[in-house]
Amino acid sequence: MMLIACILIYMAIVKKYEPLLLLPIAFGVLLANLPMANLMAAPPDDHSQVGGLLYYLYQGVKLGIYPSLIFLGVGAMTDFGPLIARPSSLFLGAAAQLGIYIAFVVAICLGFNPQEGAAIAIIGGADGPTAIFLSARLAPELLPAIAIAAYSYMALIPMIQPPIMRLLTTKKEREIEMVQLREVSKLERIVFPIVVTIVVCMLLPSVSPLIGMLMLGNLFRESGVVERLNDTVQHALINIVTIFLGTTVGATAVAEVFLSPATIKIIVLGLMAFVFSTIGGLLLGKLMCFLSGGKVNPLIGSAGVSAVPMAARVSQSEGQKANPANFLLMHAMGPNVAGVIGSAVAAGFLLAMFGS
Amino acid sequence: MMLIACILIYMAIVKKYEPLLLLPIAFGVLLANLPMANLMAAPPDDHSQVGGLLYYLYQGVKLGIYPSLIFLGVGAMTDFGPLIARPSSLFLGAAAQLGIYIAFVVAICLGFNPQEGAAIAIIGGADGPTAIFLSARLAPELLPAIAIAAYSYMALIPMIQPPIMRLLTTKKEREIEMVQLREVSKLERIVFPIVVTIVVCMLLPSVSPLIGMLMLGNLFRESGVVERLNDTVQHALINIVTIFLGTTVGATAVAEVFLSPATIKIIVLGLMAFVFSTIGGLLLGKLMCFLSGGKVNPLIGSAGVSAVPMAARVSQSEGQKANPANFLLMHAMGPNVAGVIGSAVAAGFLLAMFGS
Amino acid sequence: MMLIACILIYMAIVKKYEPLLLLPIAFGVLLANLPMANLMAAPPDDHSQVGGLLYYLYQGVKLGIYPSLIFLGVGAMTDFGPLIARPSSLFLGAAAQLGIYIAFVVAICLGFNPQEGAAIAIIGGADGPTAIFLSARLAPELLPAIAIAAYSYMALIPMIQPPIMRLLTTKKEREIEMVQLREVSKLERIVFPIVVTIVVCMLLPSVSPLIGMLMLGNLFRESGVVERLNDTVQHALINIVTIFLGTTVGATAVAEVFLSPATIKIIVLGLMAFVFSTIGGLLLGKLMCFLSGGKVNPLIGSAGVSAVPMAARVSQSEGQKANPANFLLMHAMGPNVAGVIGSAVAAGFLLAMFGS
Amino acid sequence: MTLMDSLMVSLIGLVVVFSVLILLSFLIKFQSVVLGYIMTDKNKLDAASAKGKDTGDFTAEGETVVTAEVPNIVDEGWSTGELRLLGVDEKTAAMIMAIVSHESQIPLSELQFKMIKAIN
Amino acid sequence: MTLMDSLMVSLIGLVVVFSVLILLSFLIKFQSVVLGYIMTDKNKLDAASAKGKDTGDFTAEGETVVTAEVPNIVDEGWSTGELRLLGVDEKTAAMIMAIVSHESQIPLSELQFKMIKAIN
Amino acid sequence: MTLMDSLMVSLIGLVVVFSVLILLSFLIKFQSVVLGYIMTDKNKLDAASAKGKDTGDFTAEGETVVTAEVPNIVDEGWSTGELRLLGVDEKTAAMIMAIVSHESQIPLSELQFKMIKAIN
Ligand code: NA
Ligand code: NA
Ligand code: NA
Repeated sequence: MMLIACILIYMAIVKKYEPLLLLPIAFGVLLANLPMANLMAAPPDDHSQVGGLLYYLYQGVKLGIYPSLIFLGVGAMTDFGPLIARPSSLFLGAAAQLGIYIAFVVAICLGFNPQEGAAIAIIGGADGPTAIFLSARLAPELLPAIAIAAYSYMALIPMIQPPIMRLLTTKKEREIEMVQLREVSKLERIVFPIVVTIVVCMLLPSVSPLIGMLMLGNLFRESGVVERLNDTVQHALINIVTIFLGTTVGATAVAEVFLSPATIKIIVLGLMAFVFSTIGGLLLGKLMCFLSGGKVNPLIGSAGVSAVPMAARVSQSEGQKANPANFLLMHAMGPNVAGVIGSAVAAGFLLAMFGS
Repeated sequence: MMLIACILIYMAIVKKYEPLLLLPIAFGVLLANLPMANLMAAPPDDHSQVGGLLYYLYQGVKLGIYPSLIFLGVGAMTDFGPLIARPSSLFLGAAAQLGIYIAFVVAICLGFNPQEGAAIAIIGGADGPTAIFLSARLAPELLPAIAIAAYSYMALIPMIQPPIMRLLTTKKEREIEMVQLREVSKLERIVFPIVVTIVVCMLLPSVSPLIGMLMLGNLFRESGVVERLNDTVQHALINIVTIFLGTTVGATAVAEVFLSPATIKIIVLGLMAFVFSTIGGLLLGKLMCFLSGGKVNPLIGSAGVSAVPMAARVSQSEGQKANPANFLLMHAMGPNVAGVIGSAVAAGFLLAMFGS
Repeated sequence: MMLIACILIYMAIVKKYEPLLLLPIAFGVLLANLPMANLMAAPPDDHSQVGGLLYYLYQGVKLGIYPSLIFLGVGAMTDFGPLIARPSSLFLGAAAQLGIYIAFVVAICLGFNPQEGAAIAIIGGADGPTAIFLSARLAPELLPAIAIAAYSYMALIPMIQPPIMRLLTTKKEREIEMVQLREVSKLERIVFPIVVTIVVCMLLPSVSPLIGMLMLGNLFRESGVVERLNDTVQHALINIVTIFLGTTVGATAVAEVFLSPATIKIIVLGLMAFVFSTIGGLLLGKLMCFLSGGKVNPLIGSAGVSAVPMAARVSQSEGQKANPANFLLMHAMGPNVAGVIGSAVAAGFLLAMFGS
Repeated sequence: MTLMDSLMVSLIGLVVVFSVLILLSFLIKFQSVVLGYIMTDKNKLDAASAKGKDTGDFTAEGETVVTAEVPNIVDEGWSTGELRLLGVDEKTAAMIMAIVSHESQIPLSELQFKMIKAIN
Repeated sequence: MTLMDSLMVSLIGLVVVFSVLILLSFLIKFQSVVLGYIMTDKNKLDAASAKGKDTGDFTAEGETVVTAEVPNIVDEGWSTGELRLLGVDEKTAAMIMAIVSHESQIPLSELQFKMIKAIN
Repeated sequence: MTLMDSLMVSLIGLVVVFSVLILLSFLIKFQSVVLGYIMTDKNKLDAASAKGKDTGDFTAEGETVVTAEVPNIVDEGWSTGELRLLGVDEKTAAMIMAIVSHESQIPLSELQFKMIKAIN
């Protein structure tokens, strides 16, 4: 396990795979697997002795508090403007969850129980906090493998997506320039998080901690009247929570479970989920391209997997390779942030189906 | 309830009524009233399932931790210099608690029990954290209505106070210019929080979490040797706590209680409390004006309600309307910060009387 | 007790003895000894009433969370470069723990039980969080006296050490200029915290919360890929925890225990421990000077007590007094940071021996 | 769980995600149209918020202050480390730095000067 | 609770608040007088604290970046709120701001420009 | 616990501390030697990290200070890691650094010197 921790540290520092999460996770793996250190040990029932440091910090994961607070910060950092300007982005954000369902079916075939299958499948949502939130509830023993797979593949988006994008689209499609997005008024930006909160949380109550906090953070950002709070959730709060979340998620990796065939399967299923989510987004992108008479560049579809803002940058870069005058970044940001909502919705559905 | 949440959000963003608190409170109302989201649900007794996100965050309100930590930040932001320079400001800070007691009597007449009456009356203290601290202990079911009323009226101070000020004072009184305050030495500023802590907490032990933290924050500020801590309590810490406090206070608003006649009564009683606190401060201001032979401008009396620094600004602006050369701001800051201590003392008394 | 609190506040503000810790500690002493305020009161077993504010905040000390998080910040602030450049610094960091063991023997002779003796002895480690971590586990009733003694003597290092340094070294030794340290590569800096974590935590698992967090913080610093986290642990997080730690450690000071002969003994033993740790470092420094043929200035040995960076500055200043061209600061930083590891190791040993 | 069941779950899941997000997209369109009508309100809001930017009893933490310059020609200023002095001698510069430090109560060691320039 | 009781409670409450705050005001006056006598101590404290402002083994969070300028003559620049344009037209300025915003990945709303000036 | 026992504990404790720290010191030496061999890897790492400094999907807290300069000619200064010395010998530089550190009360380890240059 220590070797694995060192490999993860290497990936975080040298390869720069989402180091903000992977570095704490890796160190958590290291700490939890020091023999006899017992940093994850629960205290005895009579509390006559204290438990391990990471055990206490882990409660925030177990109770779902950390992922929600991370989403509070993510909401404050996210500009939903491009999504509001072109609401059809949401279709792409839905299609790019395809991998979740494909992975779920395959996971069931591979013998995982439904809870485990759902937790593994959510890797295809390409959204770290959502994946951690769901697996902490459905399959806590798989949590570290799922979190590591999710963050690693998110970092690998620039390697995973381009071949698929080139395979599924024609050069002509990739060359399409899109019309500039209209400007979005301040009022629309303010009303948006409130509408999303009400609609999504009423339809899928199980995911309301995530969506509620995401939209609260966004309201802090867009309201313009609580700069202090906006600044703190984007910095001090999200950073503190990230450290605690990462370290303790890593610390749940115990050798017996982590060094089992399940982890290999999770890695394979995770990749598959990413691939099919990308495909889902691209295919709907092609359909929208066709229906709109060539006004939509299908490359923005792959950004629907979320992995903000990496996937949108990949769309931009592929579009520019085909046509140097092509600036897809802002157009891809719409599906990109829609993908965050999409995976949260998918997680809410899975939690409603398989949660206790 | 969602409509109420939207109205509160409107008040916070468009009207800018204390948005730092009202916006989280409003969103908390929204979140807690999403059907089936159960964000405030307690876990089952055997902890076999996790509770709602806001339930866990609410513990900081229930245990009185958040209001105390807010006061830590408020203390670090407050300059007690004008109060030390003119200790008679404290008389005005005492008189401007009059509304608390008037509201208490009326609340009892309206059929509230003493605990509820005390919690409602404290709105007249014009001090948010104190009101939340007290009502979380005495009447938690009324907490959201009281918090919303307190913060709303604090934001409405520039509308509530001026007519009363003009009614109760003559133009000649309002024109009075006051002699400049003496400078306060660093040593006096450092000794002040220690003296206040010892005296107030010994006389009213029940309020020591609030006064103790307020004065610790002020000591951080005035000592000059712990700039790091001073900075953190004024920013990261108070902002994080404000978010948790606001959201969870709002989340205690359940329809059955909130949409009852009690809330209307609280709103009316709160306004009445504000009005009588203003009157109390002004009347003592007039008395001090008379006794001092016209050296004290009675307008600074209304600043004794606290609502720092809004009420002091109102005194300044009314004074300047009567006499453009009149600068009352610094003179009004003394009663203004005295009012914070005054409401805490009043809360301590009510808690000692009616606390379990 | 209030008088003691005021004296401590005086020491913190006027004398500037480690004010970041001593000021909160002093105020904690004040708050906890206000009659009837009951800020440290535990709630009744059925939780029908809330406990005192400081009782809740104290849980972070009791569970060992705060000292670990402080070490996370300390790790992010510490440059282990000089230690990596000259690993023999670690010998000095070991020798300068001598006072711990001398104090332990004397404490046993004075009638303390082994747990108490160990907690008192760790003052000689000249490291605040380590001392608090150990005494909270071994002898919580002595915690405030030990913490106050540790931080006070750390602040007094510039008075305690120089006479001993001049007594034990010749002017010729003090004049020795040391060869410049080699540059340390980024890779070495990154591998260092990982190696230390694995080695120390495997040999002394009981101290892994401290060493693990210290090294995680250092990895944040040296990795260069998580600047956000690095910044937050060095500022917002460590400051918040420092306030909670200081205030609640101070609040454990109850008159019956604190105003007993034990406190006097602790103060004397603490001073003795500091003196002998200094002597230990200096003597090994002299030996290394002799063995290296005069290449090592023995003055850097006293920096091995830790008390970063005060003790290293004392070495620098004494060296320069003997030889104005002598710049020992960087050379003394090696033993200085080695002393932090040294005291943590010593604490781990004592905890392994006497912990429950 | 059988393969059939899992396919069923997946299908329903996909339908749920699409339904919710399509519903959202219509609501956003609807919202944009409705809010477009309430232009007067919006303008009021914008004006109010513009005014409100600098109110508030708390000061905002950290703002990014950028001094952007259009370098028409390569500047001929004299440089000491990170500080450029243009048309100012060192003594004046030191004085200015001391004054700024004193006025702002920030120790010199924590101030970072980019450029001190005489304005003609 | 009867009206009478509540009036009683209110009266006592008012007396308590007044008593405590009047006591405090006298203590503060007393404190000021006593501390006034200990002037020597105070001066020592002030001196010590002045010296102490920049000590501390932690470095302060965030650095303040100050663009100090020596205004030899009153500048004749054109001002838009907090932004001064010297020798640059508004259009160029807008372009520069957009570029800086894009390059630094900081939204325009969070950037604060003090001055944009053509350097000749 | 008897005096004898306590002496025993102390002795063992001292041995433990020394053993662990001596072991560590050998491991560090060993690490340095091993890593010295893997120079190529190191260079790759340094390059990668240099490139990585400005990536990241979060914007850094605090302020982004950009000192843009037009390097007309390649500077001929002598470089030690991150510090460039121009016309100053190492000893003078060390002295300056010590003075700055002492004056500013900031430990040397936390100061970052970019360039020390003799001004003529
Ligand atoms: Na997604
Ligand atoms: Na008040
Ligand atoms: Na030590």
